[in-house]
Amino acid sequence: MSWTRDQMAQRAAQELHDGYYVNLGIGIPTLVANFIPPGVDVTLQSENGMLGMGPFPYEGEADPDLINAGKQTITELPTSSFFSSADSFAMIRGGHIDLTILGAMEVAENGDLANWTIPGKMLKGMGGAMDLAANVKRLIVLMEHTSKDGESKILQRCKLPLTGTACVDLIISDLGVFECDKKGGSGLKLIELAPGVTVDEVKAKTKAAMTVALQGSPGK
Amino acid sequence: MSWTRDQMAQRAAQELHDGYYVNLGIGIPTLVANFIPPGVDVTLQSENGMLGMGPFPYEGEADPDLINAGKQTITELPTSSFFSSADSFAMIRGGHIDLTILGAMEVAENGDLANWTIPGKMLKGMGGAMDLAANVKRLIVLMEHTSKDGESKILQRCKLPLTGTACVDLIISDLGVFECDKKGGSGLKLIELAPGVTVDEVKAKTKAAMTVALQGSPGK
Amino acid sequence: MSNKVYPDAASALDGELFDGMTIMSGGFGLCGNPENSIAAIAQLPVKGLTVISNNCGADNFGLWTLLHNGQIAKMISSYVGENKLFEQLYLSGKLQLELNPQGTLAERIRAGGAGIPAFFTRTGVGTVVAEGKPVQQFDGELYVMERGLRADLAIVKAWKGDTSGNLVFRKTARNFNSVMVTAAKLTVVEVEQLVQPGEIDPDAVHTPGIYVDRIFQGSAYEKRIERMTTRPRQAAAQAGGKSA
Amino acid sequence: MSNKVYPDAASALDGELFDGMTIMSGGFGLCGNPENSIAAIAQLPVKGLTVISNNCGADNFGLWTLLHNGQIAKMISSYVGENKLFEQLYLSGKLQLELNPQGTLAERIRAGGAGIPAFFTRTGVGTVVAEGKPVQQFDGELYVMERGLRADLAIVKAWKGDTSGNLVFRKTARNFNSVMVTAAKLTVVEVEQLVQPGEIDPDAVHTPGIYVDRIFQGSAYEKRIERMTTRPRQAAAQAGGKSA
Repeated sequence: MSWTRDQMAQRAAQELHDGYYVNLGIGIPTLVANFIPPGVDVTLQSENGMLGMGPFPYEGEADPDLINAGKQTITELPTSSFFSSADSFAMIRGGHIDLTILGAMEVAENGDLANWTIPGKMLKGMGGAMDLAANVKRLIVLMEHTSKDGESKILQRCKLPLTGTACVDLIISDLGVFECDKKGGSGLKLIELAPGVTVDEVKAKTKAAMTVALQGSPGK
Repeated sequence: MSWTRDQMAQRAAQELHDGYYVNLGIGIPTLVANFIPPGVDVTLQSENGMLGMGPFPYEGEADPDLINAGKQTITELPTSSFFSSADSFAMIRGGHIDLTILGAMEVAENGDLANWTIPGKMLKGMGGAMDLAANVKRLIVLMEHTSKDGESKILQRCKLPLTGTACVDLIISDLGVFECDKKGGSGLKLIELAPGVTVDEVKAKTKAAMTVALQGSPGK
Repeated sequence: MSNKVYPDAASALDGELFDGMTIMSGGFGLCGNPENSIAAIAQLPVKGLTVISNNCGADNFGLWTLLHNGQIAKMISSYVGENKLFEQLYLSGKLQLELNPQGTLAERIRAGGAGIPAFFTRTGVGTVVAEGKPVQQFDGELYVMERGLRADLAIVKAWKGDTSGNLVFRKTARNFNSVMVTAAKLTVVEVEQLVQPGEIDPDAVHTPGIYVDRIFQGSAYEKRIERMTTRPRQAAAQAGGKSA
Repeated sequence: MSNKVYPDAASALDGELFDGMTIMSGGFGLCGNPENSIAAIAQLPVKGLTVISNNCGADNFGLWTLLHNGQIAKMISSYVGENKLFEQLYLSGKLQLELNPQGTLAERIRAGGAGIPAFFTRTGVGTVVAEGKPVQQFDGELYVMERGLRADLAIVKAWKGDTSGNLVFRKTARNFNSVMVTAAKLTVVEVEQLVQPGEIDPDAVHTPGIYVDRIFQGSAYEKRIERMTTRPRQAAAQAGGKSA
């Protein structure tokens, strides 16, 4: 069965804790904001210079001076503040952000992350991804388990140019949830399965060393 | 005869140019602000976090949140801005200040400056003096020519711990005005005498190599 | 009395451009772009430019116009996606590109303006970004040394500025503008509102006037939105209040 | 809903102090001092402190009280003049002192908060400040490497703060406060006015709430003036309008 994109985002939202300052990457991670649990107060940082991101504006109320790092129009909240790009990345580099949730092209069992370029194929640039990968206290990757060609995006070692080394703490894919061993050596630990997904299916679709340590009941 | 402190400050004020951003040290340099020539627009920086220092407040209007680097109460101007100590010294270190006028205990003919400590005798600290000495575009020393004991404060080489090396462009003392050769080698150049002061008197009171190249009429 | 005020971009930039120069251009995407200054440069014959800017405009807009004119020889950026012309020129070897992590780019400019020739950061260690750069260990962790960046000219967009150069930016249009304004030999600032001294609270100044060499009130701002994203009014009562 | 608001200094600091810890304390001279937090620490038995502060108070005021209590083992400062007790303790070997150029001190703290373990500066090259530190040449000039600074606790004074921790400072009372608030494991901020979210313009925030762990409204501020300097009213018409 596996999780839909919304279900993946909902599962990721369970990793948010009250009082957290969080930076959400573009793509599926952006959806996480829709599933913040009630009573959990989370402040969203946007690396182009804002803390306390509000929802999208109502139609007709978009402000061109108020966008997020994905260049979408957004709004401010009573707790918002604005600052420069240098101050924004001083905040990120200084380790003040509790959690970042990013998309990925490849993740390795040692926590290496590749999500910014495909040599000869895609020219975009790393934007703020390398800064987030190297400096945020906790990094969760939220991505489809396999590529469009059905290839595992979770590998023993990344093949694409890296965004960061030993930086991924947790992977949430459409098939389940995996802890990375950033210290290296012990590989991935499968801790949760999406409903209807079997350990054998995960193993077949994952090109990395993996131990199974399912916690409690399977994913909702 | 030599110059009084006010006359020294007035002579130093002739080094101010329209549009300059200037940092004045404590002591005699502070007096320079009283002699800014008419029509010359100078903005004073205070390294504790202010640009656009105004005059002292009227009696009864002092604000404890508004002081200069000498901890004196001051006022703001319509062009003033406030910033942090880090931003203030980013401004200084980045070479954005046009001119600083500082006091000194010793200056050497190569432009070395000592003005922050006398080992075993005076414990104060360098404050912002080293930052100003190393990074401001032009540095003028404004000081009495000799110590209270009558010793020359202008030397071939400083004996006291340095504030900065090869940083002094011009010395204005009560006896005259001197250019330093920061590249080293050619010593001081006496370019102006206070009224009634002779070259011989200056030479007798100066323990440094000196050439004489008096410019125009003697100082007023 | 020194005067920083110019009537428009053309006069503020007059005589200051030369082939092969390095220009910093503020903005993030199309937000907070110095639209007037970019348009003025596009009208001039200057070429071989190295442009330092987080992005390089978008199709038909912003720095894209200088790219389209063949005026840019090299970009120093963090993200150049969504720009087909850029990709074409780069892949055909007509454009050089130096990609920096966004925070490293911002800090390199801040360092350039603050008299810091080099600093160490964790960002990029173990990636292509660190190749050829000194890597050093501090307290058991590896850091790469990055150099300060300066430019011949910075073109910057602020919201409000007074005639002495004090600037205030608006919302996320501040971005790289308030950093670049500190790091160039000549700084040309365009504002939406040029006001008199005293109209900006000294505690609310984002950029002190010392950093501004020339200032003019810009005109005809387009402020194009790259990704208009809205929510319908009927969703107001939903839980989506946190979505962004 | 997380809560950062505490009733006073004693409760905000409760259980967080330990012997031998490092504390950053905001202020320049007696301007912008965290008076309430200093007074609370003076009431506690903690000792062996390393205090990072530009100065160390003045006779009978500010950090002087901790010095007088024998609670401080080491100061990291730029200027400690006008403090006889300090000189006495230092010369008798009861107090360690590390003097930093003021701008280097400010930048070291800024670096500590910004994840930069080391940076290069011209300041102090060729002086005792550079002794024992790496000196390196960049573009023909010598620079000394300085390290980032962090602390276990920062005590900070702002003018206004909201319950989410957004801060605004007032005039020159900002000084080291808005830098230190970024560079400690725990940050305790006292404000003269504690307000609700929405009462501070997001463009006018000096310190975003992320840097503030605990906040309280201080009381009984003395705000002593070290050097009262005024001009008589009849001087108003004189040319001294530029004096400072």
